[in-house]
Amino acid sequence: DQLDTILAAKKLRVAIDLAVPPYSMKDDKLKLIGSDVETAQLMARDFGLELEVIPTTLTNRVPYLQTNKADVVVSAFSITPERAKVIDFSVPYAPILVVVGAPKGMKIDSPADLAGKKVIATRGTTNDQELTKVAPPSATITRFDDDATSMTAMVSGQAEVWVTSPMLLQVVNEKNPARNIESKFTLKANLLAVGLRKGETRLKDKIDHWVRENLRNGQLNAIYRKYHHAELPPDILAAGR
Amino acid sequence: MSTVVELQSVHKRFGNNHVLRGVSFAVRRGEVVAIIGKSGSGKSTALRCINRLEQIDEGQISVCSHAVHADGLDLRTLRRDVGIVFQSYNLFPHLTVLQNITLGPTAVKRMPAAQANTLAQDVLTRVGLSDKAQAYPEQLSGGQQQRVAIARSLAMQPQLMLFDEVTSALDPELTGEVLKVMEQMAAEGMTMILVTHEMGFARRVADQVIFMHQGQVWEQGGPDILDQPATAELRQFVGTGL
Amino acid sequence: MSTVVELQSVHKRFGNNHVLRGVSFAVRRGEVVAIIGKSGSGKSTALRCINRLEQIDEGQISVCSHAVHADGLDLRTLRRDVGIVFQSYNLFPHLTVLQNITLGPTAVKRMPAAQANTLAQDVLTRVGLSDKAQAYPEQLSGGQQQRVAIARSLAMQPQLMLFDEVTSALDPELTGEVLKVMEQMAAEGMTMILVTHEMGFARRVADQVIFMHQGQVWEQGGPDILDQPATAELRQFVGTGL
Amino acid sequence: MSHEQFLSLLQGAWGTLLLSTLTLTLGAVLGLSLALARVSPRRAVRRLASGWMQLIQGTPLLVLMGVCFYGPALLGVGTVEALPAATSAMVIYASAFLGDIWRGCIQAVHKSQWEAAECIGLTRWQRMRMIVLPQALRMATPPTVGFAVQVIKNTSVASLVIGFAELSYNAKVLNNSTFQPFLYFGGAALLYFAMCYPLSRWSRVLERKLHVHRG
Amino acid sequence: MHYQFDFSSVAAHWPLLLQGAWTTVQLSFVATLLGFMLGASCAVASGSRHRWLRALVAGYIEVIRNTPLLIQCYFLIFGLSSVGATLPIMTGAVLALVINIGAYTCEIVRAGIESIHHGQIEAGQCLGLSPLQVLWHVVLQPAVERVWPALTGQFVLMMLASSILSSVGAEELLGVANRVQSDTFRNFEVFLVLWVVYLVLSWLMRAGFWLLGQLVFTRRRKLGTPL
Ligand SMILES: Nc1ncnc2c1ncn2[C@@H]1O[C@H](COP(=O)(O)OP(=O)(O)OP(=O)(O)O)[C@@H](O)[C@H]1O
Ligand SMILES: Nc1ncnc2c1ncn2[C@@H]1O[C@H](COP(=O)(O)OP(=O)(O)OP(=O)(O)O)[C@@H](O)[C@H]1O
Ligand SMILES: [Mg+2]
Ligand SMILES: [Mg+2]
Repeated sequence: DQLDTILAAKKLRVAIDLAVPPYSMKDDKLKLIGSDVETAQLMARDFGLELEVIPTTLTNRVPYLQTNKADVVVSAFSITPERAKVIDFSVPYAPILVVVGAPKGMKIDSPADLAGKKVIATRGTTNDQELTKVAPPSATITRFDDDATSMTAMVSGQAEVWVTSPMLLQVVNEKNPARNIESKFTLKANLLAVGLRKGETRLKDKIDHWVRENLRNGQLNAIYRKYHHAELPPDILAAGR
Repeated sequence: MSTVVELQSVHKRFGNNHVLRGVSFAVRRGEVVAIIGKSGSGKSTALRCINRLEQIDEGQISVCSHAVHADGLDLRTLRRDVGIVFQSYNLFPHLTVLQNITLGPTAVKRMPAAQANTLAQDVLTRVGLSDKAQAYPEQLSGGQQQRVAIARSLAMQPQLMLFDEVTSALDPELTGEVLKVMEQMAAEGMTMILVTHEMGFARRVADQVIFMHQGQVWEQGGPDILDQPATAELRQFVGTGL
Repeated sequence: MSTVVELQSVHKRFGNNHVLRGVSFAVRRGEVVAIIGKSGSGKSTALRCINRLEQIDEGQISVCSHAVHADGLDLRTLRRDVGIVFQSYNLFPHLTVLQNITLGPTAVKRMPAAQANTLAQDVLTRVGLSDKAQAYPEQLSGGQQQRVAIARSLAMQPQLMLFDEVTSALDPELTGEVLKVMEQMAAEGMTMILVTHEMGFARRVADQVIFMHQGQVWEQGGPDILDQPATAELRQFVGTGL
Repeated sequence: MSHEQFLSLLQGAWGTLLLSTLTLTLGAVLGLSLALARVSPRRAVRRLASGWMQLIQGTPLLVLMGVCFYGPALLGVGTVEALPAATSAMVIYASAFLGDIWRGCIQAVHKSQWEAAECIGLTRWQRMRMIVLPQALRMATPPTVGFAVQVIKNTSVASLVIGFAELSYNAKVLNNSTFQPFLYFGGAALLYFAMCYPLSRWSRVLERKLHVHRG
Repeated sequence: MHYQFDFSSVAAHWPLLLQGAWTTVQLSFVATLLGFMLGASCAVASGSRHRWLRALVAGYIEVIRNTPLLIQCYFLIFGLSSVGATLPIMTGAVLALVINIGAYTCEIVRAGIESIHHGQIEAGQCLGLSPLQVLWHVVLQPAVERVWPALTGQFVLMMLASSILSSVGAEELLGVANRVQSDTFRNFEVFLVLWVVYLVLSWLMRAGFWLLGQLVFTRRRKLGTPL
């Protein structure tokens, strides 16, 4: 049983992609920060365990669980039906929005308006999947391995439309104000949860309980506010009750 | 008979190595000249200077009325007039015998392919290899390769042929084949300069024998100088053979 | 005198190429045998069969009472008794002359290093190269390299020495050096088989001359067969030289 | 670039060097065995070795990394850490290429050298050890050093699959947090160049020396 | 742990994987063609009399050979578009591959050229061939024939290495495979499929090079011996 192994090792191995701002990133002093990072830290502390961060990449999050390279994944992990077939999710602890960002002058109100546009997304994310589902055939989709490369493509003018989270659109505007990117519409609202191996019910119960507890006591909300400058939406908080 | 080649006090240095120290001689049309001498005496270098594979430092060389070492010389017209055959054949290994021979005529003289092929067959017959046109060099014996090399030069219809120890890589029998071809060319009136170790051959076909020693023409004359050497050096050189 | 080497109707094929077609001859202790013949007549192959660098297809070879082509043969003891020297020297380029020579005695015969060195100096003196022990092969002339190759074989104190055209890569002067060493070995009573193009040398030192033609022993006898050939083939072969 | 960030790049370079060194030393041992197997008198051994080498040489390093990283867990043997997984993938990859390079060098030692050694009575192993390998080694040095450059650069693949912290990975992490690609990737490129260029140079010098030797 | 392999959901994505493999083939084909031309030209230029030309080629080769392909792609694709010269991603990717393989080809072809005996060049000159004719008939053709196996190996490596281009947006085999992975979460199955497809591709590429070699190098076809 995973929980017993964890408790015996006195160590919680959490897989995180180290570079998905603002969920996880390094500050100037190379300290690991971000909302997912603090969530993981809080969880380990509450469980009385030492936290071991296992660096991973977005595409590798599921295999890391499957091959037992980590106990849990806390890394911008949205709940999707496909994923739920192969791994288990805890109750959601935060939301994530998938928005379509483009320059101010461009008229885009719905997926149909993406026709003929150069659209980019980060490969293997739910953003990519949602986009691929709704994009008209004439849209050229280009995919990069990580947000940073997608960002570089946006900043350098390789693409005009980016399907991503609102936070990252802001960063593009900071880097290159001339591009004048704004969020056009929300493609999907996803729920983020802690991912764990299938069938570990005792561990799942413990984590579910922990998430509810910390939604109730406001700790998770505080973390979210610190990095996303917004409050957790009511549907998430509802889970805590 | 007119003079085809003339060297006038030619000097050549490789760095500090003074290889040719004032070499002069002349070759008339239709003449066969054999150059003999010890290893390192400058025979090959002299030959290579004649068709400007090497630059000279002093002196003058004229070949078929080209001033070989003048600045404005058109190298390609010089080389149309002068054929050279090396000890190591230097056939092009990736081309058939026929292609080796037609390359010069077609690429340099812009001869139509059909005409070049006829010409090639013609020279191949002269060297006794008319059945080897489609073979590749590595399929031929050394003697056959050397004869193809001669045919390749002949196909350019040169006025002068240079031979640099063309038989020393061959065994006696193959040597015989090649010498026969050369003897026949001499009989047909080709002007030839040959560096050779084959004293017997030199005796038989040469009109003039030049003995080089330490970068100089040490002794010169008809083939009879091999039997009555005037200098001690030539006497010793002729004596070393078995 | 006892028989050291005996070939009995030896056959050898390379694929479809029937190279040795029933070769038989015998060599007695102390005898010098010269094998001559055209290129491709199977001289080298015969020699290589004698110390089993090639396998034979039919017939028998015995060398110093080893049945050379029997299955149970201990190759290493055969090779202690037979030394071979090639046209291309085949010295080990990464070893000094001394190391080239001592390698066999120390690695094969387990001779102590000091004794091997003395032996090496000894054989080097015999070939006239006692001052070159520390040189590397590439620092030596062709004739010197060939003499080191002979010394390397001598150091194994063989009962029989095989030489395959050991002088044909050398110019006349260097050839002389090597032949002198071989002549001296013959005088000292070494049993030797030599493939050679040097008719003069064969005449002078050979007790027996074997003329090979198309994979067979075509003519055989004392050196006088070179002057009075019985067959047309040998007559032609001897006649091609100049 | 802050002081810490620069240090992080240097640390990455250290990871790259560590992985490369491990790869080359272990790969050399395995590669030599493969090279010897390729010239073995036994046909089956030769076939096996050459089949193995072709398999590896037709596989992207990326896939090898995946196999070494996830494979053991899938087979139920247990999990492997990033460094051992990356090292084993790199060693398998390097040994196939080194084996090929060295086989070429062994075969380039002229057959007459084998024969000469045979004629003075050396055993097969003595011939290999005393005559062929020393000569092959001399020829093998330049291409081997050249290959070391490939190894150093290809360690970057380790981060793509395994997340092993080498130079590209650290540059990517820095960039992903700060979004200044040209600064960090430029810095990484310079560090790669600093590690690889001396080796390339050296390999070339060796090569030239060798040609002079051959005359 | 024991993992249950299940290829059905991966198999369902076969058109996508096929399309990725096709992109890889196209990328490699164009890069091979152009890279060979660039490399051969550089090899010739590196024997030029002009010092600056030699220095230029040497610099190009050193920079390319001593930095990773990924970083080169990055600079080419995003660097160029930062200064306003925006290339389509695929064009940039091909260009990066060409520049990369060109440097290696140059080294190999140069070795081939250096292996041509000087006597061959002299023989060509003595026939009166112009320098360009000597280069083409006497030097380049046998040089390329001689290094053909090395070139084959290098180009197969390039095809395998082109998988890196997925990181900079090329939708080639690996990129597509990564998408299939995140759709199906059958990472291991995808990996195995990927392995087999790359093996087949590299085998096909070797076969293609061999065939081309047989076609172009008549001597080799007829005699079967290396030059
Ligand atoms: N390219 C070169 N560079 C430097 N020295 C050279 C060159 N070619 C020839 N030499 C030197 O010039 C001298 C004469 O050489 P050359 O080849 O003309 O002699 P040779 O009479 O033809 O001898 P051989 O009979 O051995 O062919 C020799 O000392 C040789 O070392
Ligand atoms: N290893 C081999 N494989 C195939 N054929 C061979 C081999 N060695 C020799 N031959 C062939 O065997 C025949 C005899 O060769 P061998 O070397 O014995 O002749 P040779 O009399 O020594 O000639 P040369 O005077 O040229 O050295 C030739 O036709 C040759 O092509
Ligand atoms: Mg000469
Ligand atoms: Mg022979």
